[in-house]
Order: sequence, then structure tokens, then C-alpha cells
Amino acid sequence: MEINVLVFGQITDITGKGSLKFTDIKSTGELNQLLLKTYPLLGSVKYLMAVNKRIIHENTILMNEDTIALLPPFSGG
Amino acid sequence: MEINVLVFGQITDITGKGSLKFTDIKSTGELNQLLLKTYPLLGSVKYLMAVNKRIIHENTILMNEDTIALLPPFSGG
Amino acid sequence: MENEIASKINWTIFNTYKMEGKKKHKVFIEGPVSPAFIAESIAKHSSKTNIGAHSLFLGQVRNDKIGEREVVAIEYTTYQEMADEKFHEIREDAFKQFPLICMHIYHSLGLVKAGEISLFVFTSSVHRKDAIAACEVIVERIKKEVPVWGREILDNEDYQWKVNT
Amino acid sequence: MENEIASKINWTIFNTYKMEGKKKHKVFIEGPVSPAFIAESIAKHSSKTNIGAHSLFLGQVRNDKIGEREVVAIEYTTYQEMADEKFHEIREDAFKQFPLICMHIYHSLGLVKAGEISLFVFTSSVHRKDAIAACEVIVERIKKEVPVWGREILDNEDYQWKVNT
Repeated sequence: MEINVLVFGQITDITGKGSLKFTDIKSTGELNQLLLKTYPLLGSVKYLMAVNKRIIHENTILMNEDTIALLPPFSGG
Repeated sequence: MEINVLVFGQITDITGKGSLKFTDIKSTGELNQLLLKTYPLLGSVKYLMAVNKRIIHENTILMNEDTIALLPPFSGG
Repeated sequence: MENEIASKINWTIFNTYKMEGKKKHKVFIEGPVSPAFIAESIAKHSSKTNIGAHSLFLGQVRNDKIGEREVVAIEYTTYQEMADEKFHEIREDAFKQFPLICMHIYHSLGLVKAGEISLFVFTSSVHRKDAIAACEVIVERIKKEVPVWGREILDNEDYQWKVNT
Repeated sequence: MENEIASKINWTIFNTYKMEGKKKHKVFIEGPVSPAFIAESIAKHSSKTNIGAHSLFLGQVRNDKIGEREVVAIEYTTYQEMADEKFHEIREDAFKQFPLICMHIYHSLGLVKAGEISLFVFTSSVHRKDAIAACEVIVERIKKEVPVWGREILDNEDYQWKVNT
């Protein structure tokens, strides 16, 4: 099972790239822990997660080929 | 003593002209009575009076060379 | 202390200059407000780089149906001396009430056809809320307080006097 | 009775057509929104003679001071698939909430210099209150809900990420 993680805004400064791939991650909570371990600076920024373009506010089970986005505060307009 | 009366909007349909002159009129009340006598159709339209560009709501004493305007409801924009 | 006085003097001079600038601003234009004119007005503000938001209101002449007839144009007339004073008052009040960087009002006189623009209100500020709120207040005041009259010309060349709602 | 059903069917067809039209509308444009583009958008509405009022909001890039540096441009990026859905939702909601005749949203991607325009919201209605209220609601929602990010480029080529207030 594979998931795709998209990264935007100031978070790209931390990850150095706009998309990441992970395998065998069961939930957004698990993903978040792994991200914080891989990129400790993520702990200092505010962001929401979207699963398949829908913002989630609770731990969410992930499925094969899900797309998760890390969304720092929007600043359009 | 002479006063100048300016007429606008639909009231020009009644008076047939945009400005009128009167002599020896002492107040806006007296002017109004004379106007209604001269142009009875004025009784069927709503209008405010302005004395020297200032809208008045009470009977106002007139002075030589005052300009009185008959203002039907505004419809700009 | 001297600095304080100096800064007050500068402020006064600046304000007088601003008020004169405002007073000279011409509101009435003959015929419709063209999209090209609006574009030019917008473009002129690109040098004012402290502006963050513009709010624009455009009044367009509708071809309202009057029984079996329809409005093909509106002919606008005004009591110009009184209207100029009222526009000036609305402008002064808007600058007092809102932290605006710029404001412009243009109103047509004479004939404006259905589909053409007869009123253009344009406010600019650092933050969006001020431009938006000011623009709305100004439009409402113009409709209620400025002595302008619209004569609706019908497609049979008859007419009726417009009533604002 | 038959007429009633017929009119319902027509309404449904019309609405579906409208929704498709809305879905196809492209919001993002590369670089700034030019005043000429705005003028063209306005001019296109002169044939819709049932429109009485347009409300336009323009977001202009400010040269904010950041310590001793200043912002010379903003570079906009987006999560396009999600932004498109959000814009569509905002559009649908606006048409449900207000009796609008038209609405258009344009947002820049890529580099927009200070003094240039990065957001253009344009609403049109029969009566002014609807266009004005809808335009404000739409602007607020775009700022809060649409995944777009601005990177403020400073005059020493350093940058910082924009924060919306």
C-alpha cells in the first residue's frame, strides 16, 4: 500500500520538495508522527491535513493511493 | 426683491421650464402657495425645497436673490 | 517639542493640499462611463504600492420592462452646484470615517443606453474591509442625497421618470 | 398543471447548463490581472441588460516594509485540484445565497509585482445590495478557504511567507 503526500507553502522549505511517497502507513496520525520524526522542523509550523482534497480534523484511516496534503495557513488574494 | 426658482426632474414637465423668477415673496410657504396656484399639478408630485442649495423642512424667510430649488425624489446612479 | 510643532505644520499643509485635491475632482462626465476609462483609473493606482485593496461599484442602466414597453436609455440631469457640494461632503465624510488611500466617484450626465454604465465609485485602502465598507456607504449616500434625476426613455420614444429604491 | 411540469423541466435543464458553465470557468491566470482584462470583463456584460449593478473587488500587492526590507513581489502557488473544487463550491453557494446574474473570480499564480493585481472578484445583479453583499462574502471565503500561498519576495531577494489577516 502506497500513499502520496503533497507539500505546500512554507512546508516546502522544510521538506525541500513538493511531494513525498510513503508505504504502509495506516492513518494520518501515524503519518504525522513519521513526518515529525523525518522533519523535526515541522513541529514549529502550523498546518492542516487534507485527505483526497478534504480537510480532516481527526485521525483518519488511510487507503492505498490516498493523497494527503500538508496545508500551512492559506494566504491567497 | 427678486428670487430665482430652479425646477428639476419631473417638475419641469409641469412648469415647462427649468427656472422661474418671482418678486416680493416673503417665505418658502408663500412661494409654495403661489406655485400650487399657478401649477395645480404640483399638488400631485412629491418634492423638497432647497434654499441656496440647502434642503429646508420648515417655512423659511426668503431674501433678495435667494435661489430656491424644487427637488423631486432623486434617482441618480 | 520643536519637532512636534514641525510635524503638526507639515500635517496641516498636507491636509490642505489633500482637501484641495479632493475639491477639484470632477464627478460628472458626459455620457456613459466606458470600460476603458475604468481600466485607466485602475492602472493609475499601480504606483500607489501601499494600496492592498480596491472596491468598485458600477451602476449599469437596465432595460426594465414598463408594461409592453422597455427602457432603452436613461437621460440624467442634475442641479450641479448642489450636487458638487454634496459629492464633496460625501467624500470628506468617507475620508473621516474610513482609512482610505483613494476614492473616486464618476456619474454620467446626458444619455446612457441600457447596458452602459452611469455610476462608478472606486475606493482604495491598505486592508480590504475599509475599501469595501466605504464603497457601499458612498453608493448608498449618492442614491439618497445627490440631486440627480434619471428620465427613462422607452422604446416608443415615450418616457417616465426613474424612481430609486 | 402540464405547464407547471414543463416549467420545472425547463428550469432543471437550464440549471444543469448553468452549473456546467460554472464548472468550466477558469479562475487561475498566470501573472497579474491586467486593467485591460478587467475592462474586457466589464465590457462583456453590456449585453446583459437586466444587470443593474456590478461589484468588483481587486486585491493589489502591497510593498509592505519588513524591517529594513520591502516586498517587491508575491509569488503565488496553489494546490490546484483542491482550489478548483473550493472555488466551485464558493460559486455554487453564492448563486444559492444571492440572486446573482453573473459572477467571476480570477486569481493570479506565479509572480505578481507590488502595485499589480492578484485577485479579481466580479459580481452582477439586478439590484445593488445583492452584488455588493455577494462580492464581500466571496472575497472573505477565498481568503480563508482556498489553498493558495503567497511567498513575499523582498528587495534583497530574500523572502518570507505571507500571512493573511
